[in-house]
Amino acid sequence: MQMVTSHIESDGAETNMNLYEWEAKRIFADWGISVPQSIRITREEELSKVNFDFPLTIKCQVLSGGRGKAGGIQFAKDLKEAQSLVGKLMAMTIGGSKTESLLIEPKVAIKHEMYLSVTMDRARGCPVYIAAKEGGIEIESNKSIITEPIPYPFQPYVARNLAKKMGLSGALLNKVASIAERLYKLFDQLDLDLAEINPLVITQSDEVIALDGKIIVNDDALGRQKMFDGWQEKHMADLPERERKAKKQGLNLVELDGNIGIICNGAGLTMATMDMVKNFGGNPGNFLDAGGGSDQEKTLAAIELVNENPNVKVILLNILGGITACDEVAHALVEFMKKNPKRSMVVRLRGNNQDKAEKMLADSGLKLFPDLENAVKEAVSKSKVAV
Amino acid sequence: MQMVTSHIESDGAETNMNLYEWEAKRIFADWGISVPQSIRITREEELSKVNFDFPLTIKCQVLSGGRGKAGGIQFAKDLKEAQSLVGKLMAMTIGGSKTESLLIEPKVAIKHEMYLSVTMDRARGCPVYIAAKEGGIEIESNKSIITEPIPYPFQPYVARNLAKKMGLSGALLNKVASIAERLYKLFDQLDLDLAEINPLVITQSDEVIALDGKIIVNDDALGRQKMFDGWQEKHMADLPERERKAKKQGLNLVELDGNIGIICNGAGLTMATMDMVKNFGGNPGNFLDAGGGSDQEKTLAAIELVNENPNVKVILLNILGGITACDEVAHALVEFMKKNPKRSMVVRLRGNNQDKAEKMLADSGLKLFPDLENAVKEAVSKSKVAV
Amino acid sequence: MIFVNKNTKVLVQGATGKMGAAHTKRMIAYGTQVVGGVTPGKGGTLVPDTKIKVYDTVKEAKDATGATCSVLFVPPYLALDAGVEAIEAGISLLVVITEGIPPQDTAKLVSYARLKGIRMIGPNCPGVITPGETLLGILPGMIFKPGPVGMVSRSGTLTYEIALALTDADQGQSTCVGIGGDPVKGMEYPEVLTAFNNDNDTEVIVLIGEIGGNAEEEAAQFVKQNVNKPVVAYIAGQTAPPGKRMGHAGAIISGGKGTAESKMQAMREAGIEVALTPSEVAEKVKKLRTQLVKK
Amino acid sequence: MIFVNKNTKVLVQGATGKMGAAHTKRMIAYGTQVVGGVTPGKGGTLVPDTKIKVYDTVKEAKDATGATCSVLFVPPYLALDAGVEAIEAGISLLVVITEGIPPQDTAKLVSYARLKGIRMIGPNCPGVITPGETLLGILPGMIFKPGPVGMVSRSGTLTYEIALALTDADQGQSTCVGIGGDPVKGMEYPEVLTAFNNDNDTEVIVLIGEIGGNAEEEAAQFVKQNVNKPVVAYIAGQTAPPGKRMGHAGAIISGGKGTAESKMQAMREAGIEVALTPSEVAEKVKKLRTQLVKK
Repeated sequence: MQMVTSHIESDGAETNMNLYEWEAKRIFADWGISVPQSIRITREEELSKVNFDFPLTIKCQVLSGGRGKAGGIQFAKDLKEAQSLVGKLMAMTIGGSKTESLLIEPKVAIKHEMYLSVTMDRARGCPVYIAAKEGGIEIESNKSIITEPIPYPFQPYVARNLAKKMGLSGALLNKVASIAERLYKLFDQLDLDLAEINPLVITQSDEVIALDGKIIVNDDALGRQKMFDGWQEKHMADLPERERKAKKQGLNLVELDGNIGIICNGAGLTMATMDMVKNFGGNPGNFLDAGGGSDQEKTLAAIELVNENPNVKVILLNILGGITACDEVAHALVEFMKKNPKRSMVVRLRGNNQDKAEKMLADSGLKLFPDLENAVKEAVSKSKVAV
Repeated sequence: MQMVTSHIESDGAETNMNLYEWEAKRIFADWGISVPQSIRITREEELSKVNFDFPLTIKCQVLSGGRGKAGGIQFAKDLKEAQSLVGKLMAMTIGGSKTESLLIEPKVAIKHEMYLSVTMDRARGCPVYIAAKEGGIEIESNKSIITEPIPYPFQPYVARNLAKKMGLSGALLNKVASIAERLYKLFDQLDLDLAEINPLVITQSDEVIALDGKIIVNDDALGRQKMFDGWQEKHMADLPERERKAKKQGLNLVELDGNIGIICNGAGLTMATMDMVKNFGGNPGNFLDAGGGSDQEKTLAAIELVNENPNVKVILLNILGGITACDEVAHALVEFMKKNPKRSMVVRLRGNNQDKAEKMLADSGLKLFPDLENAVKEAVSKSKVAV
Repeated sequence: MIFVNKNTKVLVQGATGKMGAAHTKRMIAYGTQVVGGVTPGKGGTLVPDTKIKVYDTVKEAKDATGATCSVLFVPPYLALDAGVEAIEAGISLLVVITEGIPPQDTAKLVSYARLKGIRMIGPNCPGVITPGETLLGILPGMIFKPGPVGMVSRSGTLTYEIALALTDADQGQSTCVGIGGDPVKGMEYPEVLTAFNNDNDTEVIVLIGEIGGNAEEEAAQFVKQNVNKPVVAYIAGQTAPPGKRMGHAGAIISGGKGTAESKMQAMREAGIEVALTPSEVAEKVKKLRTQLVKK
Repeated sequence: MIFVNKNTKVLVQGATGKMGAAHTKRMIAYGTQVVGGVTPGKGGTLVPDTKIKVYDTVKEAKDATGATCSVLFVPPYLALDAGVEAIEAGISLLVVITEGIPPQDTAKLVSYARLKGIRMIGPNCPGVITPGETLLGILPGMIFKPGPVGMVSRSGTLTYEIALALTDADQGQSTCVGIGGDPVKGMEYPEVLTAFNNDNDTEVIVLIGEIGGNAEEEAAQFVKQNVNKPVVAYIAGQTAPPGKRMGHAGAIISGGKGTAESKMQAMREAGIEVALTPSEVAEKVKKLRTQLVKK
């Protein structure tokens, strides 16, 4: 049996809240989708809680993919073998993600593996089932893959149409349709970006169960999904420290390996500024979108975050004031420069209240660029000066 | 303050499951609609549980309307007064409905009374809000009454449009809209025929609360509304014994005061048969619709039920076999006549397997009428013969 | 004839259930072009005692057979789903026989049908028959015969009684539509009346109503304004007591409204002949047709 | 100009919130015919610092003012409800500025809009401006000027940057539509491209895209087949690392798909001029217009 760890990449997969397998399976069970019996442990002694038959499957609980290939899934034919595995597996870091715990299940006797997920289809503008009767291989390159858009309001026949399209029949068609119905309902009710069962297996006793599960919760919905209150912190454990900090402040930071810290308002403009820095021979040290309507406080927080990155030699602040007023940004700059008078900065300010901002910054020693290209060129040149 | 007991009559109000006020209010509270504090008691000693201020409102819990006018709602300014009322109220029977318990609440300081309900609009074919800004009077003759159809899928703006149409504004508009939103949701989720708040009051402290509530659950949905499992028996307490028995057997019996017991398959035909009996000078003793697809067992149960009614002198069985096969009916008849050879019966049988049925009944001594009018005339004439 | 004829291709949803299977056989015996059954998980089998193929989904069945109508025999709590499935698969006439569907589900199904402009008959109805051509539902075919009388009714067996009286009096029927006894339903009287009024095969219309609601009053108003063929009406429940539900969920006199008297009054005011017994319906139809011939 | 002009009557839903009020004032200052605000419970008041009446419901506001468009500034979890309210009240263009709407809600709102055939721009978008005529949303009006360049973009501030470059180069704009950065949205490129292609005031189209999804690839295909006006494209995120979400929920390179390179390639293959900087967009537009004059 080949364990499958690949999955459909959902939009925003890397920043929206990714759940551990054991959490996903608890949710599946709550919604009536069968999962194997299991216990979750972090220490060897807890193996005494195993109340099902050997052999066991022991799986590292990590947020990253590629677990199977990395050796994060092992089998134990008896207690002794299990004991010898616990410590090793708990110590593993897979794809930058530390093992949080181990999920222990009886090794399931598999007759057949399938794939089933619900995600949002950006092209169609609605949720979509993605499924394959033949699972067990890399799903993105799977030729038997089929999709079925899910209209609103939902009725269960859509799940039956899916099962039919998968090529199923008889009792199996009804079982898979029932699981697909539940999977959509939890996807919808819990505001998920992805609800994935891979593999969905038919056991030797003809049950259909979710052998592995992946759930990604949409961040924008966390304010109304009370069951996930307090979960976010824990699920950001694998993020670099400053990116985590940014997220908590509502800023969008992606750290890169260059030395020009880039702060803009608006994602498109931030990317465009990065692109220009690169085109003019510079090297972006980060992407930081301070958001469309960022005020003084948020702008200051953004500058300070980038300032903390030791690789950054020069900060390029590019604000085109639409919602963001230039004077709010100027306030933040004045405050920051008071504390960090030696920080090398290039500031491009244009738009709403540009005059006010210019006046406020007149004594700061900062040269203001109304034109983006000139600002970028200046930042690139400053980044190349030896400190 | 005038207590209001009238309500919108919903289709099937008298046979679908009508809840007690205290049950309706618990459901309202579960769905986030404010109701007064309360305790429910059946004995004087339980008054010690009152943990709110006097004066109290003490209300008989009955399934019928007209409670206020009948004296089933009383006020008590102190414990002594309350004690003297409990026994009296518990002994009351209102509109044929025995007092099941007493609901005790603090007497609410009312600023204004309104009316709000959700029911099914048969003409529009969808649920509808019925509301009035000025409640406190007989709602069916209320001129300020407005309606607002509820499209599917529901969005809360419909409740705001209702509140606006009621003439509300400011915070009150939002409060009533929020209650209306919850009321629709519980109406939909619990498969109700009626969810009614009468009166919906604005208190002196500007809260909006449900002071009285009426809920009718649709019988057809009881199989999927697990929260009502086992409730039906208790809520049929006010039905005459044989009607209750019929309901449990899936038969529809309405007892009348004549002496011709009428059993047909299909509601329309049963009514038409009743009408003909009356037109030809007879007097129907009951309406019993055995249903379109009734088999031997059900037909027998139907005949036996009517046979139990001491007022019935002759039973008129009118079966036009479409779904119902005549031979199934004949089986039931043979069985019944064995036990009750002297029962005066007129049988009209026509339709599917009529030949078979005729053969089976050849020896029974029963005369079979293929024509309805002749059968009715025979039954009327038999009903006038002195026993 | 309206809505259906001998070329109508019909699917039966729930064809493998006890009732669905029995009536599929009866429909086939009558001559109905039943081209497929639908039962999820039973695809590939045959409807018991027939040569009719069963499909797992309506989409598959429709693609394979070109059916345009579907008759629903599925259990009440599955009817909404099955009905929407048929509508979304492109069925243009839905006949819902199922009894006991919770009204919330019916209302949702009706909203889908209206949105897509689909004809939906029922629920809790006997179906529709064009005598000598086709039968969709559970009406007993043998009591009908072809002719010029259009019938529309909220009732089941009462309709059969009146059809029998008509047939016995040699007044055959163009089409008979049982719209069903539930308060919320897909098709109301006006849609059927309009179709009969435009139908060359229909000379006289028989409208069968019962107590409860005000559909008959509205139908009377509609006839007055839009129907130029003669109409004979029969209203059941003239002797029903108020406040009691008479079998049908819709048959109740509420707060003094929905009485047979009010309905008969409205009918008479609209120029409709009101009969008091099934046999009187046949007599009046016969008389009206004689008058038509004279004109 | 497309979609909106100086005669367009506009409602603002959420006009009494901080952002809604600020931008209502700015829209009025630009010349937009804002005819009413909508905030439940605030009916009868005025939008702060304006003479614009606030209504409790869209229905009331529409009946009173004859508005045909609505701009949404309501909080994210209320946007679905507010959007459907506008659609059901008969609004024909919905501009959803709100950021952070859960995708499930957006998908439902989009399904309503499609069902009713309503134009919906956004969510998470800057809105639409027809320079010199009207402004619906949060775009900074002062950087635009009237002219023959039609702009359509998934981005906000980047659009302003490019508008600025165009304006600085004396290449004014017919209309600029910001379709928003979320993966699920009401209006996609083709709808805007079609409108520009049919618009007499538009000579050249500027299409601004970014990494993530395949909307730009599809737009390129659409341009090739359906657009006969010259198009200049700019794609942001040429140096973005894979697997990281760049601000917008939609801006992520997933599994090697959605790269700027793939998009630029598709554009070039469709005969679209691809610019690498905002100022290059302006240069290319200028050059193309000179060529058009020569023809």
